[in-house]
Amino acid sequence: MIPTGPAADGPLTDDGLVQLLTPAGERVPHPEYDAWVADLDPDRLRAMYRDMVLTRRFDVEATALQRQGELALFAQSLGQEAAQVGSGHALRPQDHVFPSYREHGVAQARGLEMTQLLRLFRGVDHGGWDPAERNFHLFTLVIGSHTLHATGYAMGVQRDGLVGTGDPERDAAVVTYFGDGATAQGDVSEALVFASVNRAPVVLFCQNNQFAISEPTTRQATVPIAHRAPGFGIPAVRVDGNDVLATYAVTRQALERARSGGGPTFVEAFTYRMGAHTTSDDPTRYRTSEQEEHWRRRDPIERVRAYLDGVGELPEVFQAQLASEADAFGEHLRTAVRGMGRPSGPSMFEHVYATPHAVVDAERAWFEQYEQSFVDHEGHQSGGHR
Amino acid sequence: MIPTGPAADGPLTDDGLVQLLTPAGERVPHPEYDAWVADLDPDRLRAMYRDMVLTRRFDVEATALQRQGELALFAQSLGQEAAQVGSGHALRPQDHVFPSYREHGVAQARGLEMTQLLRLFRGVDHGGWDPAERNFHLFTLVIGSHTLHATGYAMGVQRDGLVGTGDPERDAAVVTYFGDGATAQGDVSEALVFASVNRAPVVLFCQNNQFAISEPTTRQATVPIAHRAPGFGIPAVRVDGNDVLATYAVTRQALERARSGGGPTFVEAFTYRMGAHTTSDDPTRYRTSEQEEHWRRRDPIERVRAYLDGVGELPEVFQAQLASEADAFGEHLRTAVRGMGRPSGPSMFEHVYATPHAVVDAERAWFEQYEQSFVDHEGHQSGGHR
Amino acid sequence: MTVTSDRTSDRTTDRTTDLPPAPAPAPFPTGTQRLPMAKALNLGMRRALANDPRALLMGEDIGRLGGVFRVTDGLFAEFGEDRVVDTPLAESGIVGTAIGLALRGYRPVCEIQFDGFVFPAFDQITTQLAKMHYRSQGRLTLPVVIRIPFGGGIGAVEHHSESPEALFAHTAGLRVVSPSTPADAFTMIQQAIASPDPVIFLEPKGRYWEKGDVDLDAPLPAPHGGTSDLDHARVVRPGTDVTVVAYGPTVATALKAADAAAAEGTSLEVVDLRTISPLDTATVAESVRRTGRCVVVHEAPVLYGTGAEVAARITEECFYHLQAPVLRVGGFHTPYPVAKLEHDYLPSLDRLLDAVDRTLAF
Amino acid sequence: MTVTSDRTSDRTTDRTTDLPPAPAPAPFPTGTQRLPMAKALNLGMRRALANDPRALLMGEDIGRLGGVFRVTDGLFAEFGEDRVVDTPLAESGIVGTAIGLALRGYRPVCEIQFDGFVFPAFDQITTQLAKMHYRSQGRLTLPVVIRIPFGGGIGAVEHHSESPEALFAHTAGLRVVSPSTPADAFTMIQQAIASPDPVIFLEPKGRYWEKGDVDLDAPLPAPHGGTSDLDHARVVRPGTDVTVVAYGPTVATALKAADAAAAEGTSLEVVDLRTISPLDTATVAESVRRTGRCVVVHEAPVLYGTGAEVAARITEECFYHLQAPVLRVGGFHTPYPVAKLEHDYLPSLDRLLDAVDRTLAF
Ligand SMILES: Cc1ncc(C[n+]2csc(CCOP(=O)(O)OP(=O)(O)O)c2C)c(N)n1
Ligand SMILES: Cc1ncc(C[n+]2csc(CCOP(=O)(O)OP(=O)(O)O)c2C)c(N)n1
Ligand SMILES: [Mg+2]
Ligand SMILES: [Mg+2]
Repeated sequence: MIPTGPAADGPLTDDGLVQLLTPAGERVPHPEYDAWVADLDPDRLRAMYRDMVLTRRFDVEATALQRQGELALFAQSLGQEAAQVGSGHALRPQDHVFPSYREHGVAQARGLEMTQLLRLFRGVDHGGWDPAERNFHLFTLVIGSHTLHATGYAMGVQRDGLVGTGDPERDAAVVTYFGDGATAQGDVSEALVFASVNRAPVVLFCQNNQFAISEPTTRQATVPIAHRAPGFGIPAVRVDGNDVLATYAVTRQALERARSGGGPTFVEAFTYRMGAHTTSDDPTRYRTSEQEEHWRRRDPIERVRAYLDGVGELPEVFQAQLASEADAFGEHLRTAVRGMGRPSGPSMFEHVYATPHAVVDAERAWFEQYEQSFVDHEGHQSGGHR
Repeated sequence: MIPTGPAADGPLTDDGLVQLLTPAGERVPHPEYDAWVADLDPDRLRAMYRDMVLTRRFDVEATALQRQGELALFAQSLGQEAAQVGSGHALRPQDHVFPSYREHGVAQARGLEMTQLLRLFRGVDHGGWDPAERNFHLFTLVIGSHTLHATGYAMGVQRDGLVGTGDPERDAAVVTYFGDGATAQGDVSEALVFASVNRAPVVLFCQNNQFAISEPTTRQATVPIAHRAPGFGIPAVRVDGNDVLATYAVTRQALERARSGGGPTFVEAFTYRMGAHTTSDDPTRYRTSEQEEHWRRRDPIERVRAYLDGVGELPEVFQAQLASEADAFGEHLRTAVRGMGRPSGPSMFEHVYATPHAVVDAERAWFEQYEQSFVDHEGHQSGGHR
Repeated sequence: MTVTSDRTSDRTTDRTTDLPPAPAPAPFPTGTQRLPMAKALNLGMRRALANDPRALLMGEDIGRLGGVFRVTDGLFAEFGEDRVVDTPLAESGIVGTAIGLALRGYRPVCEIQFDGFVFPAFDQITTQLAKMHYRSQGRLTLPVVIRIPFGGGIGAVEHHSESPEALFAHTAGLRVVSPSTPADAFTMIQQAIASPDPVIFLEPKGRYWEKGDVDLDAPLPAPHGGTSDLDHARVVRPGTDVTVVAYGPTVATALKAADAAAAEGTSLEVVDLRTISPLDTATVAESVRRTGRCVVVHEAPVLYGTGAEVAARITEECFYHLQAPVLRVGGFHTPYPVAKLEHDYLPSLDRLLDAVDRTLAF
Repeated sequence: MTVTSDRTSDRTTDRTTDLPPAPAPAPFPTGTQRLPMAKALNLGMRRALANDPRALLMGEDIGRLGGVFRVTDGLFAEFGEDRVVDTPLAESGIVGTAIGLALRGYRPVCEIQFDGFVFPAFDQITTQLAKMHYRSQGRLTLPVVIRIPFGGGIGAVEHHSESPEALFAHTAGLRVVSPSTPADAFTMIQQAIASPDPVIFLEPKGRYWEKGDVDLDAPLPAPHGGTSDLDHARVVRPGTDVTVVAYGPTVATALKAADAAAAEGTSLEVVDLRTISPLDTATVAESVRRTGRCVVVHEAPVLYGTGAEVAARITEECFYHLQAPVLRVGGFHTPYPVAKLEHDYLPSLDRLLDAVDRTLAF
């Protein structure tokens, strides 16, 4: 008889969530995880707070840019900043991230030049940055696919002998982010199989933001998502995803297990998507304003702000500096996005293959000559129909 | 902290298997499952024994027919008769079976005309029987796919209002069979998701025969396969799959849960594939004869025979009758298979669609005229190259 | 060993939302109405759900949200969560369970949210849905419709603008169709649901909001048999100089090209293929035998695309009538490009006219 | 809440078998040897594994068993379980993790056990493997080979005899090739592994045991660039009357047809396509311009098959040279039939000659 834990309130229960900060910002002790935050100094905490604030600003600016027609679409991370920034700060430089498409907070924590994230949403790039620069892989839009890439990548890190060497500068881990909805996809389960069987150094980080577009997590599961992993031989932890300290702690532990050869860990960060799924979405069709209000009162940024303030570690000068930094960041984003020009037509034929491909070459040649025909004969009959 | 059970010896452990008969055929009590076999009378037990013996004969005959070139391929159920016949006997007539490709024992228990199973292996049919006749669906060769069909079918049974009515003649359940290897497929995990979320009346019956062709179950999982289901919100049970009584008991309980509206159950029947994967396989390349010998001593047929014999319920006349019935069955199989003629060429164009399709019709017309040309002009130049 | 589960949810329980009940549905409209294609599809499904209690819709976000394109808007409120089912986020699971439901006598209509997300279901579609009727010697029928909003032109991100029709049409056992007008959308979706065969139903999402007249009272033609069925192409504009073969989103392009060409004295005949499998070669060949010239236009990449089959077949049937090779206009052999370049990628009016010029000059 | 796991296994532990160690591998053979294609592929992979420490093989049953066709026989013993990896039974997982390994700098060679089982991996191949180089603006390369034993003629059950090449070739970003001889198999598998692009490598399983001479010492031509690369078709038998285009399993059929036709005074030129994407139209067109007639033969269904593209393109390029339409011979628009009927389904010598007769009589 193998119990799977206390009878829980379905997948939306807050049973058993690791929490280090209460919603009011009070620090509560935790026998297991206190150790993982013991060496966090105020500077580091403020750095997390800063990344959360800037991520929020990023969301606000990008949403505005979308409304102005500068972006085709945008997916906010609003409400998930603690889960993303907390886990992002637990990473070492040599670790690798395989994000989904909403992990702006992780990108910010990794130090990515954030304007690059917006190239995809502007429609000028399918990617937008060099994954090697910050070990931050491209966004993947096909739900769940990238969890297998992360697992395979982790198997590669393991093959490279960069797991369990004991050298903190060398041992590396991989983390992959996905949503509650994604857990229904076969690929995510296969990632659990491959990660388990290969003891891959990968952390499977599920942000349960309670929705897959309009569908609540109850359409994807009947028990907490984290329960799934142990059945694949992978330990799991549920954490309050609106608590940046707790998220940092559990991710740090999981990454350390991975780096030291202990294999994969599944993290479920229980949080709430405070905004719409994307700028195309209308959440009023499927959730109540009471629920939104309830979660607005559990804003992850407010929580860490209250904590830092409470312990006297949020001097006004820091706040002021951050405010102006955020303004400058906003300005920078707006300018950069407006300056992202349309790629040239023929560029669409580039990088289809790494080596020449006769059909691509022929089609490109045709296209260039066709384009040229409009330039050459301005009054050309076809040109007139444009 | 949610434990997932006692530290186990990986997926091949025999920890926690429900057992009612020891390998030597002694009846051992079980607090939970005794009740589920309490009403089994000797006649019923002998009927199970008979089905196991005939299934074994089926395997032996079909393998011989393959060696003689009468079948293109054959996949034995050898060693898995208890798991198959025990679970098959737990079914009611109105229940539905979605087998994989090795469930000859279930077919036998369902009363299928067994020669039909061999049409597929002879290469004269992709199916071979009417699934509606015995509620026994066609074999599915793409590993794991049919677990979703079974789940969807169960959702249909539920929609039809045939679950939880309390009428034992009406309430129906669905059972689907798959292997240990299949559990790695995304489709099987998706079946768990859909079954759980829809509380579908389906029993997911995994025969862990320790191998997926040459790969031991340790290549598919690191913990017992049954552990997987509770993480999807589905209760699971591990049973000694070489114990026909225990398999009957756990399946009966699971089916009853399904029929009464209690939702899905996952059964892992731990057993051993005593033969080769198929007649094309060579197990000496990947397992030891010691291991095979070990499991030969745990032959499921021998176990129930010893039990029945021990309790004096296997009269010689029954044994003699069964032996001659088996011989007649063998004769019937051989004759039937040898009489399975080649379908006509144009029949390959039948049933591609349920309604006429211009391309199929045109190709069929061409084919018939082309075939005819050989008949019309026997000395036709192309005909000569045949 | 028994492993118990702590499941407490039920499929009818949904504790996260407590939204007010939706208003009673408006009565089904009658007469001929000018409707966008999305609404025509909505009404077609609404009628099918009302008329056939075994029909049901399944997909991601098709319930309360009404689908990301709102094509199922209002149907959840009218028919309830058992007929308009929000599924888990797993396309293989959607199609796989739809197959099971069909085997049980239901007629599932699956919505795939975007073209690029049909691939996780590709195995179920190709190896199971397409082949089970054949495998069973006709004993099992699979009346499953897979609705896929397809094609580009909406400025979307990757995977949201693809045209995978050839990937389905190559597989026997599937019917592949695409409407180009609201009227056809209204009729064809009902025919697809009524068909005993699996139908891949490709909805030109870039045309969802273009309006057209729909006669809501016309009797529904049988799905198969007769010329208004799912199996026939249609000449949507007669002409004499060049036959232009189009379907789905490119029919409107072809019609505009015909206008433009007419202004310059060239008469284009436009054939709306409507069905990709079966391919109605007869209707196209009849046209090409008259015009002697043919251009095929689709959004999918030209290489190994639908147009190749049309060209090969028409050339075989009309060899002595052709004044020029059948030309093809379509997507390039690249992944669907970024939104800012899609109008260079898509077969435009100009590119179609360029091909018309080339075939005339041949 | 922490959920602990009771995992006790390790990926290097395998407690179910305790087989004696395999004998030391025989030295790599040299010189020109007469080998079956399966052995040529085996030696090609063996050489690649020996020369490139980043190459690894992954798949179901490829280790101790040596694959169900024994194509990887002995490689597990020689290179160990880290280079010849028995994976879980999950094709999407195989290709998905191979992508991850490739991103890390490895060169995974995935074996799909049979053609019909590639479909669970279709999503990873189509939406990820094919597009990641493009998505990353060339920053990421995906040197992944997907080996698929394909085609029929071996008397197998359902899903074991299919020819899905067109389903891959339609998608940009993939290269699709198929060898027809042991010599090409030996070279092309090494070129595929060396290629920086993803390669769908289709092995004509019905020809695995046919022998041919293989020069094991010849230097390996670069995978791309030059005429002995992965991108070029080859005239394998010169002729004057009709060009027969074939690849993989049908090349042998075409050569036999050429013999038979020669005996009757008709000279067939046989082009082995070798690569389906890219399609080497130049080589085919050059031939057709000389012969004026063309027949394409493949096992895959004709409808929307590879032959459609060859026909469309060749007709466009050689319009004024063609004496007859390009004819196609191939599988029918049915699921692959039962084994007892496969010889009616497959393009036989007779059906090919019938098409040759028809094109000559046109
Ligand atoms: C395979 C696939 N199917 C459908 C979609 C469309 N889609 C985009 S996001 C989304 C919901 C994802 O929910 P979840 O995994 O919880 O992530 P979240 O958006 O909440 O972060 C869906 C259905 C997709 N991108 N990929
Ligand atoms: C999708 C898919 N991949 C690969 C195969 C080839 N194959 C046939 S049986 C088999 C092993 C199945 O193992 P398991 O699920 O344990 O069932 P068993 O044969 O042991 O009953 C494999 C790999 C297949 N049939 N389908
Ligand atoms: Mg979510
Ligand atoms: Mg097995």
